Amino acid sequence: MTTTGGKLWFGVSTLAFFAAWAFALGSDFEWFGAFVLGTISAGAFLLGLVSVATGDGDVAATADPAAAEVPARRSLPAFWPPLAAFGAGLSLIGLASHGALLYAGLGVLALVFLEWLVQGWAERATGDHEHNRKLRNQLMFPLEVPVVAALGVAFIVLSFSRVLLALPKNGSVIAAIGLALVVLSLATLISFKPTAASSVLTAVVVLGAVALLAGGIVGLVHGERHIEKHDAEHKSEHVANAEETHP
Amino acid sequence: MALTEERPLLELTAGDDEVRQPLGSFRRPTSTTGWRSWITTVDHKRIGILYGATALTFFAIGGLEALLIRAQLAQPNGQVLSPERYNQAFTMHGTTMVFLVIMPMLAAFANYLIPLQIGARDVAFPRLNALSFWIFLFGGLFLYSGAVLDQIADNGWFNYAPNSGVLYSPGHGIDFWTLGLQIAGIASLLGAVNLIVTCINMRAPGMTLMRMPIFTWMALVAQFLLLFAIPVITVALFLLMFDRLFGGNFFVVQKGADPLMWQHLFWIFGHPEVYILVLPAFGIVSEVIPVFARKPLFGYPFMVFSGIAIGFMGWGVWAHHMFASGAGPVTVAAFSLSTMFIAVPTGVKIFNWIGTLWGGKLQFTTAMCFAIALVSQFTIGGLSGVTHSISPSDWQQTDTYYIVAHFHYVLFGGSVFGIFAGFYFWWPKVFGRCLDEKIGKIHFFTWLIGFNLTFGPMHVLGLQGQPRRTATYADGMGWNLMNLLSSIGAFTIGVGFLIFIFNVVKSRNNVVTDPDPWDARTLEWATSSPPPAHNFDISPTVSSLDEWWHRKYELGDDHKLHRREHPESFTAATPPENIHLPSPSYWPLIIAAGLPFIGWGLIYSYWLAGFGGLLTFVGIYGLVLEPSVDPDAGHHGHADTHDTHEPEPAAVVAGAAEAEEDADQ
Amino acid sequence: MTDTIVHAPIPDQSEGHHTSTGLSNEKLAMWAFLGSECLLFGGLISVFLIYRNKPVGVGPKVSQIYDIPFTSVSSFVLLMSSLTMVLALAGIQRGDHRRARIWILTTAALGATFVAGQVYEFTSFVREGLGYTTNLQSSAFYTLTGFHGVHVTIGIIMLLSLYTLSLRGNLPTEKAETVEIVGLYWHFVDVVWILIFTVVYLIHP
Amino acid sequence: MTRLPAARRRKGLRLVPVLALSLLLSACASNAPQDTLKPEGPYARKIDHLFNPVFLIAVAVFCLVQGLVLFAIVKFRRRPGDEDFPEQLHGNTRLELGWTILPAIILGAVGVFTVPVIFDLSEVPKNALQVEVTGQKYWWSYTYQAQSKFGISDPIITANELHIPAGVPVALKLDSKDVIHSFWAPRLNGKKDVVPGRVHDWKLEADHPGVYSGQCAEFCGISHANMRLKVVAHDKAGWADWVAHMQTKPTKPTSGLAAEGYDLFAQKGCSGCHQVDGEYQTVAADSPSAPNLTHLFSRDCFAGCIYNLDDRNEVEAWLRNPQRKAGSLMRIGQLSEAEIDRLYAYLETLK
Ligand code: HEA
Ligand code: HEA
Ligand code: HEC
Ligand code: CUA
Ligand SMILES: [Cu+2]
Repeated sequence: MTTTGGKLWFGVSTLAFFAAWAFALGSDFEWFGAFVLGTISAGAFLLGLVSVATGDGDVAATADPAAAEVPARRSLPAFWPPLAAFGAGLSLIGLASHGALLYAGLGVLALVFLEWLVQGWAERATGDHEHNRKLRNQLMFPLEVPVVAALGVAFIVLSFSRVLLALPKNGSVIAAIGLALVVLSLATLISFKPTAASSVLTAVVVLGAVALLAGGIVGLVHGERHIEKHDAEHKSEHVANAEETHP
Repeated sequence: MALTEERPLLELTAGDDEVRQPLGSFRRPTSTTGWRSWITTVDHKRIGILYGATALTFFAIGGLEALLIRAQLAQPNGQVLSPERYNQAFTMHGTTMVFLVIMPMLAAFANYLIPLQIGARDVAFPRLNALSFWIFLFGGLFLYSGAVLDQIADNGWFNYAPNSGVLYSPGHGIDFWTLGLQIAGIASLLGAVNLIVTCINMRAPGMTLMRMPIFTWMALVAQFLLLFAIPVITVALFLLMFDRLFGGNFFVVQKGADPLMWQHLFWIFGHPEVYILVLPAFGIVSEVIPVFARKPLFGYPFMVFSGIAIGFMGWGVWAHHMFASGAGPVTVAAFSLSTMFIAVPTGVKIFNWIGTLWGGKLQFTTAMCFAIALVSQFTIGGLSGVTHSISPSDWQQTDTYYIVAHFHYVLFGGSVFGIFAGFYFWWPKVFGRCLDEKIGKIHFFTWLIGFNLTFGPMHVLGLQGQPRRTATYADGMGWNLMNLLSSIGAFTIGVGFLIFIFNVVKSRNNVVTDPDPWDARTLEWATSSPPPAHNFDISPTVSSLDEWWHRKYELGDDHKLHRREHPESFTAATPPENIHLPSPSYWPLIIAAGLPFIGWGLIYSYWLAGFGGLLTFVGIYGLVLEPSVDPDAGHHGHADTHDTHEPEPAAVVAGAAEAEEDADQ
Repeated sequence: MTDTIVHAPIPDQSEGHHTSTGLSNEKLAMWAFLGSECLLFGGLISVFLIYRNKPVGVGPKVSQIYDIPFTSVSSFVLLMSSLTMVLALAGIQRGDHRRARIWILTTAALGATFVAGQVYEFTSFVREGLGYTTNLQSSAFYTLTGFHGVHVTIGIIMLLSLYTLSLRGNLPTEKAETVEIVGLYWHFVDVVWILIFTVVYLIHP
Repeated sequence: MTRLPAARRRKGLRLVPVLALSLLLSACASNAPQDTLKPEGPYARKIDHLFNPVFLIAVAVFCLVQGLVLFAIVKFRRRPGDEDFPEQLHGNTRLELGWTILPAIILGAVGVFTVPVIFDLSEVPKNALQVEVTGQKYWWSYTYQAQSKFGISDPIITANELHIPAGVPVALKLDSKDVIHSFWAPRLNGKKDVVPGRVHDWKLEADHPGVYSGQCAEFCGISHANMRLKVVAHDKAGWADWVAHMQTKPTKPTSGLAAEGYDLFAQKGCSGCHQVDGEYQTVAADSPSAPNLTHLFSRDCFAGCIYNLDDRNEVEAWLRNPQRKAGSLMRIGQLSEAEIDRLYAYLETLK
C-alpha cells in the first residue's frame, strides 16, 4: 500500500528514531542532539503519511485508480527508497555524533542516486523489460561488482576486528580460531549436503553477517580492552633526544 | 541489489547456467579512422606508433631542457638560469630522457615489431597493451603536471636521500616525481608481462627460440630485466612516498635511517635499467647491419647468448655507482671486478657486428650509417665505462663530467643512434612512406658531428675536475673552452633534430610501393606496408632463421644465390575472411585516466584520490568483464563464428590486481 | 586473449587455443607477474630486516609487542584458505559448480578473517604506542605487512568477483583455468605470508 | 625491388677519433687547478698510475675497433651495379671464442692491478694529522683536536680552507650535518662521500706546499655548485706558524668602529650562530651551524670559498645580502651601511 515516497520517509523516520535513542544512550542523555533527531523522526513520519495519502502526489493515480493498473511500464524492483532513507539516516546520525558516519551516509546517498538514475533511465530505454534489465546490468555491473565486493570485505574486517579488540588477549586468539573453524565446518557441511536448498546457504550467510554486525556493534560499544601502552622506555627516549640535538 | 535480480545472490543449484551473456560490456567503440579510433585502439601497431610519437615529443622536451643546461654552461658564471631552475632542468632532463623517451621508444619498437617478427596477429593481451600505453602517457603527463604549479623535482634523476625528504625538499616537486614514476612503472611492468608472454607463447609454428629474430630476442631480454627491475624501484619510490606523504622514517637520518638504503635500491634497479635502455637498440642494429651488408648476422647464437649474459651480469654490478659512497674495500673490489667483466659480452657484440660488416657488400643507407655509428660510438662510451670500473680511478671521476660523457656516449651513441637507425629502417614499413635519404644523410652527419662535439669535450672537462650538476662554474678553472664547444655541439644536435622533423614532414610524399624496399630478412617485410590490421593474410610457418630471406633466395646449382621468381609470401590475393581481431575499447583509457587523479589526490586532497581510485577500479572491472572481441561487431564478413568470445577475466583480473596495488600505494 | 590469434587455414594452428608452449597466455602472464612480485616483497622484506637491527630511538621495538599466538592463528587461517582454494579449483574442474562456489566463498571469508586479524593487530599495536611514524622499525613493519594485507584484500575481491561470474553462469568448466590463475595468486600471497611470519615474527636476533 | 641509392663514404666518421684524441691531448696541456691528471700527492698519484695504463688499453681497443670499422667501411662498400651476394658467412666459433676470451684476459690483468690499490687507498694512514671534516649546506667545517705531535694543544676549528703540512699524511674523518656531500681535492686524492649518520675515513697528502682547490662533488641542493674548498699545504715552518696563530685568541676591540661592531655582532644576532673563541663562545641551540669566525681574516676565501676575503666589497655584499649565495642558511635582517662598516671593522680584527 505504501508508495515509493512513503517508503523513503518512513525509512528516514525509523532510522532517526533509533538514532535518537542511540545518540541519547551514547552521549549520556545530551538532550539537544536527541531532540533534533527525534524531531526529524517525527517530521519524516508525518511526511510519510502525507506521501501515502496523496499517492506520492501523483494526481492521475489518485484520480483514477483503474488507470494505475495499466502496465504502462514495468518497473524493475526498487530498493532505492529504503536505501536512500538509510543513507539519509546515517548521515543524520553522523551529523549528530560521529563524522565518519556522515561520510558513510553521504556515500550511500550518492550510490543510491547513481543507481536510481541509471535504473530510471533503463526503465524508459525501451519497451522491453528484459532488454532494459540487460542494459542496466551492462552499465552498472562494472561498478557494482567491485563496490559490493569491497564493501563486503570492509564489513567483515571492520566488524570482526572490533570484536577482537574488545575481547581479552587470549579471547581474541580463541575468537579467531573459532570463526575460522565455524566457517570451515559450515562450508564442509553444506558442501556435503547436495540437497540443501539455496535458502539454507542464504540463511547461513545472512545469519553470519547479522551475528558479525551485532558482534561489531557490541564490540564498539564495549570499547577496546585495556591495552598497556609501551611508553618509550626512558633509556631509548634519552638516546633519541641526544640524537636529535646532537649537532 | 542488482546482483539478485538475475538469480538469488547465494545460489546452490549445480552446474552451469545458460546465461552466458557477457557482463558489463558497453557499446564498443567502432571507428577505425579518426582520433577516436586512436584512443580506443588495441592494435599493437597503432599502439607502437602512439608510443613512438609520445616518446618523440618528450625527446623534444628533454632536448630543450638539455639546451637550457648547455646555454647556462656555455660560459662561466652563466646567468641564463637561476640555480633552482638549473637543478630542475637537469633533473627533468635526465628523468625525461630515461623514463619518457628511451624506454617508451624501445617499447614502441617492441610493440610494433615483435608480433610481426614472430608471425603473430597481435601481442598476447592487446587490451592490456593499450592500457600500458595510456598509463605510461598519463604517468608522463602527471610527472610534468607539477610544472603548471611550479612544483618541479630538482634533486637529480637518481634523487638521493636524504635530500629528497620533506625536510630538505619541502615543495611538492619530488612528490610529483615519485608518484609519476610509480605510474610509469605500472605501464612498464604490464608491458613487460605482455611482451614476455607474447614472445614465449605467440610464436608462429616453426619459430623456435633460436629462430627468433635478434631484435625480438634483445627486446625479450630487456622485458625480463624490466620485470625484475621495476619492482625494486617501486619499493624505493613507495618508501619515499610514505616518508614524504605519511611521515614514514625510511630515509630520515634523524630517526636512525641509513641514507645509503635508497642508493642500493635505486641502483639495483638503475643498472639493469641502463641495459634495458640499450639492449633493444643493440637488437635494432643487429637487424639493420646484416640487411645492408647483404649477409647474415655473424654468430647469431653468440649474439643471443651475450645479450642474455649482459642481462644476467647487469644484476651484479650496481654498487659501481656507489664506489665513493663509503662501502668497504672488499665490496668495492668485488663490484669493480664484476663491472669490468661486463665488457666481455658487450665486446662480443661489437666484434660480431664488425664480423658482419667484414666481407660484406655494404650499402650506406641512412639506417646503416646510424647503425655503424652505434658500433663505433658506443664503444667509446663502453670504454670510458671500463675506466670507471677501476674504482680508484672512479674515485676521481665519479660525479664529474667524465661520467656525463660516459653515459651520453652509451645512451646517445648507443640507444639514440640505434633508435634512429630503426626509424630510417622501418619507416617505410610502418607508414608506407620513405624518409628522404639525402636529408637523412644530412641529419646523420649533423648528429655525428654535433654529438661528438657536445660530449667529447666532456671527457676532458671531467678529467680536469668539473663536477656535474653544478649550476655554474668559476672562471679560471680551465673549463671555458670545452664548455663552449660542448654547448655549440648541443645546438648542432638541435639543428639535426629539426632536420629530422623536416624529413618526417616531407616523407608524406615519398610513397613506397615495394613492401620490402631494403631486401630485408625478417617476417615483417613479408607483409604489405603498412601491414594490415591482422598483420598477415596467411599465418606464417617458419623453417629457418631469417625466414623471409630464405623464402626469397635459394642456392642454385652454381652455388650462387638466386632470387626465386615468386617468393612464397603471406599476402593473399583476396582478403582473408575469418580473422577476428580484438575490438577497440574505452576502458584502458579510463583506467589510466584515474591514476593521475590518485596522484594529485595523494598530494593535495584525498577526495581526488578517491575519485581517481573509483575511476581506475571501475575501469578495471569494465575491462575484465567486457569480452575481448565485441560480439556485436562484424568482422570481415564472416558468419559462423565458432569462437565464443568469452571474456577472459583471469588475465585481466591479474593485471587488475597489480594495477590496483599500485593504485593503492 | 588467445582467441585473437585466429586462425587462417594453417594445419598446425587450426586448434582453438594454440600457443607455442601449450601453456595458456593467462597462466604464463600470472607466473611472470608473480616473478615480479617476488622482487617486490623481497625488497620490502630486506628493508625490514635491515632496519630491524637498528636502534629504535623512540617507542617500543616491534618484537616487544608481537602477539605470536594470535598471529599464528591468523597465519593458520590463511593457510586453511589455501586448502579451500584447492577445493574450489577441484570443484570447478569436476564441473561441480555448487561446491566450487561454496569453497570460493569460504576462501574469501577466511581471507577476510585474516585481514580482520591484521586490522586488529595494527590497532592494538598503535594503542601500545607503536604508530606508523614512531620509529624506523614501525614504518618498515607496517609497510611490509600492510602491503601484504592489501594483496590479500585484492585476492578476496578477485574471489568474490569469480563468485559472481560463476553465479551468472559466466564461469563454465572450460573456464576453470581462471580459478586456477586466481588460485596461483592466492597461494603466492599465502606463501609470502609464511615467509613474512617466519622471518619477521618468529626469528628475532 | 627499388633500391635506395648507395651512400657515399663516411668521411665524417674518420674525423671523429682524430678530433677526440686531439681534444684529449689539448687537455693535458691546459691549466686547470682541479685537473685529476696532475696529481700532487702520493694518493692521487697512485690513482693516476692505475688510470694511465687502463686509459692506454682503452685507447688501444678504441683504435682497434674504429680501425676495423673504418677499414670495413672503405673496403667492403658495395660498388654501384654489383648485385652479387658476398659470401654468406654465418659465424666462426673459434674467432668468436677468441674475442670472448681475449678481453677477459686483459680485464683479468687490469683487475689484478686494481685490487691492491683499492685496499691501499682504503687504509687509514698511521702517524697522520687527524682532521674532522663536517659537510653542511653549503660549506665545510674542519676541527683539529689537540695533537701534540703536530703542535696543536687546543682544538682548532676553522672553515672552508683546510690547512695541512706538506709531505705528511692527513687522516680525515668525514661527517655530514644534513645531506650527502662529497669531499674532493682532486690533486691530492679522489673523492669520498660525506654521509649523515656515518663517519667515513679518508686521507690526503700533498707533496709540496701550495694551494689546491676542490669542491663538493655530490649534489646537495640549490647551492651545490657553491660548496667549494681549498687545501693549503704548508712547509714545516709555515705549518708551525699557522698552528701557533690559530692557538692565539683575538683580542677584543675596545675603541673605534671595531668596538661598535663588536657590540653589533651580538645585537644583530650574529653571535647566535657564529662562534668567536674567547668572545662569543656559545651559540643558540637551534641555530644552523655556522662557520667559526675566530680567525676569519686569516683565510683567503669565505662562504664555501666562492668569495674573496681580500675584497672588502665582497664581504660587505655578503653582509648586505647573504642570500646572494643561493640557499645560504645565514639569515639576518637588513643591515644599514653604517652597521655594515662597523661589523666589517670588527670582523677585520678576527685575524
Ligand atoms: C645505455 C646505458 C649504459 C651502458 C650500456 C653502460 C655500460 C657500462 N657502464 Fe655505465 N652508466 C650509464 C649508462 C650505461 N652504462 C649511466 C646512465 C650512468 C650514470 C648514471 C648517473 O650517475 O647519472 C653510468 C655510470 C656508470 C658508472 C658509475 C660512474 C659513477 O657515477 O661514478 C660505471 C662504473 O663502473 C659504469 C660502468 C659501465 C661499464 C663498465 C659498462 C659496460 O657495459 C661497457 C661495456 C662495453 C665496452 C667495454 C665496449 C666494447 C667492448 C670491447 C670492444 C671489448 C674489449 C674491451 C676491453 C678489453 C676493455 N657506468
Ligand atoms: C638517453 C638519454 C639522454 C639523452 C638523449 C641526452 C641528451 C642530451 N644531454 Fe643529457 N643527461 C641524461 C640523459 C640523456 N641526455 C641523464 C640521465 C642525465 C643525468 C641527469 C642528472 O644528473 O640527474 C643527463 C645530464 C646531462 C647534463 C649534465 C647536467 C649536469 O650534470 O649539470 C648535460 C650537460 O650538458 C646534458 C646535456 C645533454 C645534451 C646537450 C643532449 C642533447 O643530445 C640533446 C639534443 C637536443 C635535442 C635533440 C632537442 C632538439 C629540439 C629542438 C631543437 C626543438 C625542437 C622543437 C620542436 C620540434 C617542437 N645532459
Ligand atoms: C641564522 C644563522 C646566522 C646568523 C644570524 C649569521 N650568520 Fe653568518 N653565516 C651563517 C652560515 C650558515 C654561514 C655559511 C654560509 C655558507 O657558506 O653557505 C655564515 C657565513 C658567514 C661568514 C663567512 C664565513 C666563512 O668562513 O665562510 C661571515 C663572515 C658571516 N657569516 C658573518 C656574519 C655576521 C657579521 C652576522 C651578523 C650580522 C652573521 N654572520 C649572522 C649563519 C649565520
Ligand atoms: Cu655539498 Cu654538494
Ligand atoms: Cu651502472
